[in-house]
Amino acid sequence: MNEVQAKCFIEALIFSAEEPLTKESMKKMLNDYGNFDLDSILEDLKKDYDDRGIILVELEKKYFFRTSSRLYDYLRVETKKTRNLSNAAMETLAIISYHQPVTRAEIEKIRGKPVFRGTLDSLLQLKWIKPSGRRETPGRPVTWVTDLEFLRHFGLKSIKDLPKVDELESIIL
Amino acid sequence: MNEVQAKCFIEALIFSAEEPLTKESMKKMLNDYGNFDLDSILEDLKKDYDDRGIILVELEKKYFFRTSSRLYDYLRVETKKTRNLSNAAMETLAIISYHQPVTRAEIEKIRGKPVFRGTLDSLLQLKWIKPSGRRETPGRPVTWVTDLEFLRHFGLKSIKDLPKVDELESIIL
Amino acid sequence: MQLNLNISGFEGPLDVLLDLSRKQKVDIKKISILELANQYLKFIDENLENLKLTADYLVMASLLAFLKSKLLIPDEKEEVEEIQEDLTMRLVHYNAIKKLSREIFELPQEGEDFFNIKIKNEFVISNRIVPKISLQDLILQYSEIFKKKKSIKMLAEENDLFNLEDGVKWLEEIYKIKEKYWLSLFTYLPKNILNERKKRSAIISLLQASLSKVNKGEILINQKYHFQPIMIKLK
Repeated sequence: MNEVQAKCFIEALIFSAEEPLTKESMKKMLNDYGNFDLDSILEDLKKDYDDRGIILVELEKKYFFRTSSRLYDYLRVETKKTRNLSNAAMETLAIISYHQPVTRAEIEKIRGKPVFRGTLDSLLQLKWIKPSGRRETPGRPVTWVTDLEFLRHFGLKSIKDLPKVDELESIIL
Repeated sequence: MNEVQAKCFIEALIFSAEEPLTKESMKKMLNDYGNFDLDSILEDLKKDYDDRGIILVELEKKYFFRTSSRLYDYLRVETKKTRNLSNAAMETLAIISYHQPVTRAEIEKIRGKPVFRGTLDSLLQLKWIKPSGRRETPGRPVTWVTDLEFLRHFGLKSIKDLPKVDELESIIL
Repeated sequence: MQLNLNISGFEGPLDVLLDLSRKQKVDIKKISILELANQYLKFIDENLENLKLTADYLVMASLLAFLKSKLLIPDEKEEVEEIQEDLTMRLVHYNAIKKLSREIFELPQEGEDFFNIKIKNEFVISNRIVPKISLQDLILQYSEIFKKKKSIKMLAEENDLFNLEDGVKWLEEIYKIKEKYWLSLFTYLPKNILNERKKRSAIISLLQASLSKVNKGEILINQKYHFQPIMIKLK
């Protein structure tokens, strides 16, 4: 395999992967065919797709292709897929995204209402949230954080790109 | 929408479509944004992807992207993880490789220790050994021989290339 | 003011309070908790029949009733200042979260505004675990076996001791006769062995054979306490 083939190989690999690929997994697959500079291949690919209809995205060190944000106005699908996400789930997601890592009890306190298992389950199913270690308080409750798919779904680069709500700035949990 | 955007739009459209797209359906969607020469856009795109990891394919008047045929040799990807082989497995493998075809009882006799099923299973899983007929003695025990993957892993052309023990000893000493 | 709110539209007591406080048309931080308490209690009263009125609504009601009673007496106002402040902050917080949740869902979304791209996967990706072992390791291992064997042979005076295979043979003979029963392992040692070393090797080979058969899942083995008979049974 030569340099050009290696680049094509990585390009095709990212395109056809089920999930965003990490550098490590790409490196492992590339290693069978020789020694290549994966970093420069990825940089090259990013540049190649800079001004196209699709872009190569790096998110939490994982790589995948998506349509370019320059096309937001044109690609908007008319039949808006209304997600069956309940208000409870939407609020829970907002709380987790802003206050992560956060325990269920803390979410309940903010909402003034119990958070049902089903609410967390629907967010878990979407891979928008995941459990993340335990809080070292009595009972060692699980804490929740947002997952990669959450950022990916809303086209965010990092959790810092979330909309800013001024009132939240003054609040400490 | 300008010419460049129109090309990006079509590119993204084909990429994100569930199924191969016909020219008609693309034209319909493009018409909303102006008058563009779809044929030349598609020709352009085809050329753009000529030497990449994926190519734009036209099949029965439908368009879609697929992995480039230049990669066919590399589509089989194996990720390897190394781990240590147990002593028992190494001994068993060594005995099989030098005494094949050999029964389990014979291996046990050479080792002076029982050979557990798990040991054989781990070697079987690696495709390093395989069963090969039965010994025509009471109980008709299965005999074991080395498999193709064994030769491949150790870079041997045939089992006859396995160095003799005394040969090796003289090399070491 | 006529309210007539229906409970089913709300996400909980804080949601009701937020809605009521909006009707005061002031910054949440400046709302009158007394007025809010009155309206909330009225709301609860109107919806008391409703099954959706869960405990959390009633807990809030009792808190507000308590606040109200204190706020009505000027001297006791200060006592509840902290609770009042805390409630206001909770409303501010919850209001902000609701705003955030709306704004999140106003962001461009995958499947609506942009698409993640995946073409048909033509790669066959397999995960293989490969042991770290070289040809040298293999051959050394093999020569190792014979080194060991040689030294063992030199130590053993005469190779007339019983081995694993003998033990297996005895076990198999026993079960030809009594296959359904729990049997005491060592009652089946061959009789009339005079040589003490040979006797010991018989015990070892029988025990070794039974353990190897247990490992293969062919028999069950059981010993209640130390020095109790070792019992075996065909599986």
